[in-house]
Amino acid sequence: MHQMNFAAPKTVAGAVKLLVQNKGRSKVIAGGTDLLVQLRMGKIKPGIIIDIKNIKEANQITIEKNGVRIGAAVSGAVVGEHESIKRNWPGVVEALELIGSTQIQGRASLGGNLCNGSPAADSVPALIANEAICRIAGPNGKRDIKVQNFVKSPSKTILKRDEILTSLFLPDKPNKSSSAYLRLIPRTEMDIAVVGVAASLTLDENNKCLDAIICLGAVAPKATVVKTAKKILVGKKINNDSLATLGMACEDTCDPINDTRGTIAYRTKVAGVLAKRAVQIAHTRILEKANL
Amino acid sequence: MNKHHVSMSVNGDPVEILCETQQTLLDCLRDELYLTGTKEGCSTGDCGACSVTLNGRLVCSCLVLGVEANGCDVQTIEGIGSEKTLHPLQKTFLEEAALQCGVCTPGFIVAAKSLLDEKPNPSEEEIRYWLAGNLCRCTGYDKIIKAVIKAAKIMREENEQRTNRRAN
Amino acid sequence: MKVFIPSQIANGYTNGLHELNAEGEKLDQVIRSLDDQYPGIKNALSEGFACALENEIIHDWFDEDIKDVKSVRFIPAIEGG
Amino acid sequence: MSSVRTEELTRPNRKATEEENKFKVIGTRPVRPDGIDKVTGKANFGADIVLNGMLYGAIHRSKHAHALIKKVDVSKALKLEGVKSIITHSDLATLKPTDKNSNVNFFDLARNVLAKDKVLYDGHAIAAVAAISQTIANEAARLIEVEYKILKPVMNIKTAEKKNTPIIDKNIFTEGLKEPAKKPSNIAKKVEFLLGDPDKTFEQAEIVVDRKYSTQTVHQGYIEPHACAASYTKDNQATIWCSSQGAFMVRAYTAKLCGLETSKIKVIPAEIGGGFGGKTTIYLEPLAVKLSEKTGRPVKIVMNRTEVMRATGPTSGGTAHVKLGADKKGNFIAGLIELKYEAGAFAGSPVGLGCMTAFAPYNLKHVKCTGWDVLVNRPKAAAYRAPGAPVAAFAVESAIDELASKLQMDPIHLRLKNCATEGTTAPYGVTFDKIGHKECLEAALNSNHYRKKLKPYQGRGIASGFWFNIGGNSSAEIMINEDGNVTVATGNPDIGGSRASMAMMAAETLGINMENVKPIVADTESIPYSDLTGGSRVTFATGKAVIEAAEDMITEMCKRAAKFWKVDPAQVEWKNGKAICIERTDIEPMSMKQIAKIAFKTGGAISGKANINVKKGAGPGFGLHICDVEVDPETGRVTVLKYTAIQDVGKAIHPSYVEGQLQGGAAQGIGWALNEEYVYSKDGNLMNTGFLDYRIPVASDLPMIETILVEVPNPGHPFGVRGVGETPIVPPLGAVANAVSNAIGRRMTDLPLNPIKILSEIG
Repeated sequence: MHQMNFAAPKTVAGAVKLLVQNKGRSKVIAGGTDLLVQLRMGKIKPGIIIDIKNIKEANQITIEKNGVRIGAAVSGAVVGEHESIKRNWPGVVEALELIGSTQIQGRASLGGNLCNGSPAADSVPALIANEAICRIAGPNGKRDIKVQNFVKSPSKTILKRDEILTSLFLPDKPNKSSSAYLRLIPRTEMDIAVVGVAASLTLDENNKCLDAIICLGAVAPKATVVKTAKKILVGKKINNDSLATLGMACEDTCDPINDTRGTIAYRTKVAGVLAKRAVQIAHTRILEKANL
Repeated sequence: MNKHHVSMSVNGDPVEILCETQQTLLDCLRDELYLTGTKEGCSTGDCGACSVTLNGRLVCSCLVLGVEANGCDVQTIEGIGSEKTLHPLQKTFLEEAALQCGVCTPGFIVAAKSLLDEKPNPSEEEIRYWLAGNLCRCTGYDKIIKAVIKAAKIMREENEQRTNRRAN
Repeated sequence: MKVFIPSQIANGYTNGLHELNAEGEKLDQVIRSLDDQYPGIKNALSEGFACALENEIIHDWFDEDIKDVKSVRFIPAIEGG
Repeated sequence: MSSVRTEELTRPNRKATEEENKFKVIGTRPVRPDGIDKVTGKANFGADIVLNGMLYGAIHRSKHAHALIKKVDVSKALKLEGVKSIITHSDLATLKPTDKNSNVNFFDLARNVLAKDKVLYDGHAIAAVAAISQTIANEAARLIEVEYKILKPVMNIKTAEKKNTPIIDKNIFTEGLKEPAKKPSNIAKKVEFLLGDPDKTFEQAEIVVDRKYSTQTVHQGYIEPHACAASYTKDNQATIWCSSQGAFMVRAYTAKLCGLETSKIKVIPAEIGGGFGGKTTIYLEPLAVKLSEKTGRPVKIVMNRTEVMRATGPTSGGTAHVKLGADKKGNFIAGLIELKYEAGAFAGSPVGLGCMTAFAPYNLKHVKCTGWDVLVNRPKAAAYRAPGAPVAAFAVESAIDELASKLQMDPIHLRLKNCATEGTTAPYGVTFDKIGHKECLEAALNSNHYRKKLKPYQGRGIASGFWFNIGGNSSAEIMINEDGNVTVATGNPDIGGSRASMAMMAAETLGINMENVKPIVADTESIPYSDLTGGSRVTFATGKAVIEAAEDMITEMCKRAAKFWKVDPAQVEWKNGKAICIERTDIEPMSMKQIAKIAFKTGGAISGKANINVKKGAGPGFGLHICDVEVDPETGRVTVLKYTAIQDVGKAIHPSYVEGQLQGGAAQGIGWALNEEYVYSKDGNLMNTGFLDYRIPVASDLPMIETILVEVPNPGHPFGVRGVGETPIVPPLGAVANAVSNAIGRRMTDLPLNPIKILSEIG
């Protein structure tokens, strides 16, 4: 009979100690909305489940000098109620809030969404487009790494077996900057993204593009930044011409698979469509902010 | 078998149970506490039949481990409405015929109550999106949405009366 | 009296003939008369078939009065969801 | 006499029409009697049963779609502490292929609940375990080891039909062919319905539409997974607690599979959390009974969602080839349809019913409907709401829409021109009595919805639908309690509010208030036999039994009053809930309360009963749905903007629950049309076993579903009732597909209409 233990340490050090002791037979639980499904399906059989929600750093939001730090286990609902995060990183909040139902929002976290390593994770493209940074704790202390470099391939991350992700840091944005996330699902809710696109946009005083990061989800083994997007958009107005070029660049970046949720052709085409729309939304948000 | 001692408050009552690590809060409520009003439709968080609130937050109890609920305040369908009177949502669900087979109903009422507690005057669209995690296969949702709109109105009026009484 | 039977019965019992003739004022008499002509057909029709008489579909048919009926038609029994 | 009412008009504050004043209770909207238990969580569903000393069951299921079972090794599982017993197919009664009746083939059923020597689909049950906890039972089920010889799976109709394709069941020889089949085949049956001379008449058609359509396997998607508990006692009797659509069905089927006499089993119906046809058969009950027999303890088995999806009743996916011919004025001349339906791993798809319903809404003198029942390595198809009809209607209603656009005719006018009315003979040989198809079409023409203007990329679709409705065996008992209140018992599980309609019909007949009537669903030992809840038969047939039982009790109450008054019983009449002595003003009428008081003096307790087989009079149901959609031209996503379901409901007993049937059926049909489908891997494994990827509509996917209840009373029922539950799932597939086709200007023929298909069509 498979024996499974449970611990809810109160400190990062306590959690790391448990990870070291259990030599890879442990699973960290934050919201648990993916983990419990995997357990129930018999896909994982950990010797111990380590709950990190009682660790202060992992379960709080702190405003820091150059940005905001969100504990890895903070639920989507709590992030979504945070006024300054909503105002400054709307793309991250809307991506996070798209994960599952209201019920799921009560548990699911940014950290869990990221560590699950799914190519279709909604919040990951948004975090990457907003240049978020992971804080990782392990036996040798803390280290910071870009979210973009965190996921290696489906279900695989750079986390070592005795490390945990404790928080995510969103660096402050310039004034004329905003973001958006869009995904395509067949229904209106409750589905996994067939395609997801996050856009982060910064304009100059003439409303020309100063900076842009476009990140695609569910169209490659992991969330992928559209490398040519900057070159296409920077220095230009956001209009049909620049967006059309961007759409094509997004299509070129796609390296999707055929699966039960979508086809290669569909994912590729829709990635371009959603990218254009996401940039437009971010653009509108900046202009609306300026008019306030 | 590793069993954990879990103390929690369920509908205001202190309870203590022993549960296995893999037992979910749903399993604990149903199999250990015999609170079977909370239903299991999928065990993957996709149907909402097991909706409860955990420290005031709406969750699927099938996606919470029993041990995670240690020290928490849990509210289930059995705690909604008083011994003598129904909650306005329970009343309007009956009046509007917002249930057919009724197996999803406890989850809908728990979820809708959590919406109305937070947002007294939601739009139809807000109700539909809030309840998107609660599946109903019988009604096509129409009458459920109408029942929630009607209950919201009753609750607002009750609140107003209470406020007025206090002001007087 | 004309009796129509489905092809799976016709192929098994009547050499492919779908339209049969039978005598009787009651349904069970008609079927007995059919069984005399095509032995075994009565049992075959008793399983999984209903009987359409003018504007009614009869399951568990027995001695229904069919004096005023022009034709009898056997159809698959109707199950519901 | 017919009347049309929209939801607004039927709200309690409206003025009642004269027609409705006839009734005091019927047509009102009281709170359902079982409602409070359901909104407070007290109602007990299948999985809520707890028995003293109970064991928990779990099932080992096949990972393969098609394989021979070489060996089942339970030794490791039995060694696990807490495991009490494990059973396989050989523990069931030994049955022969000839063990069948008109509803069910028991030989197949037994091989479906536990595979015999071959697994026939992914998820096919092989062994069942009973253990002291669910965790141990699950672990034991995992420890069972099966050695297979894997065979090539036959996953779709195309493969099944091929020459030299693997044969799923060597005992199957195609029935219904001109020449008897000599070789086993995956095609179980051919059926054919013929009216007139369609092949020849077709030559006269001036306009012809000819097209092929296809649909995928879909599931009923009830929210409550199958569950049951059974207790076998040492006197060889068994009691089963379970949720099903028919306690007597469960009793009969389980008895047969366990080798018990029917009367040795008692089935106590739990509340049922949705069925839609999927709970008209059994999966778990014989396993629980056998495990209980072996262990001497009660055993409860509850499926999880994955098991429900992999191994319980989906309904058939299929193909349809329609040819419809008309003259230039739009008069239908001849129609041909060829349907091929997946049966799953055992014969018996609803293809015959598909053939019979396909052209039933129309007045066509020349029709040919051919159907093929095809075995595939998928779970055995179970009934699903109007079995067989939606797929056929999707094809025919699409063809009519296409014809309307070819003729440049309004699709409702085209249907009005050709719709079946009283006196029309349907292709299956029945001539319709009073029916309401025309009234539904007229109501649609007059609706605000139909006049609403559309914008670019929006489309409107309409489609009609038909269901036979059935009668059958129903029993009802009604008794007057000591306080003068009434209890009504029937043998039909209440799947969507039938206790309310039973109480209302009893109250109406007795002339009393509904609050004084308590309706219950009795167990198999407390009420005589009743057919299951299905086929839209309960409000009609069981309602009829309730009315007759109430009348029976009225006769008895009048007798008792006569005895008390010492008058001739012929002098006593029943009026407004009271016994009155006619022509005697000196005798005060006697209420039920008073009659209850004199019951013991005048002969004992009073009750009434009716055990009937309603062979005639189930009035056919017709409906028409209007659907507006908008298609996102860049992504192919469909949004349903507005939806109206119109139906001839005969007489709505409780209009709210009738509307609910229309709305629920429409929602299920919308899901079927847009997103629902079984997706199998190449190896035959089901890929979407949960609600995450088997996408039934969620609340935010749908608009309000408007309803228009057309009431053309059914002459076959005392109150004019027609069955209403099944018709509403027939039109939506066509309505949605027509709406999408009209929005994008391309004919969509392959369901579901997911964004991928639509975008590839738009290009």
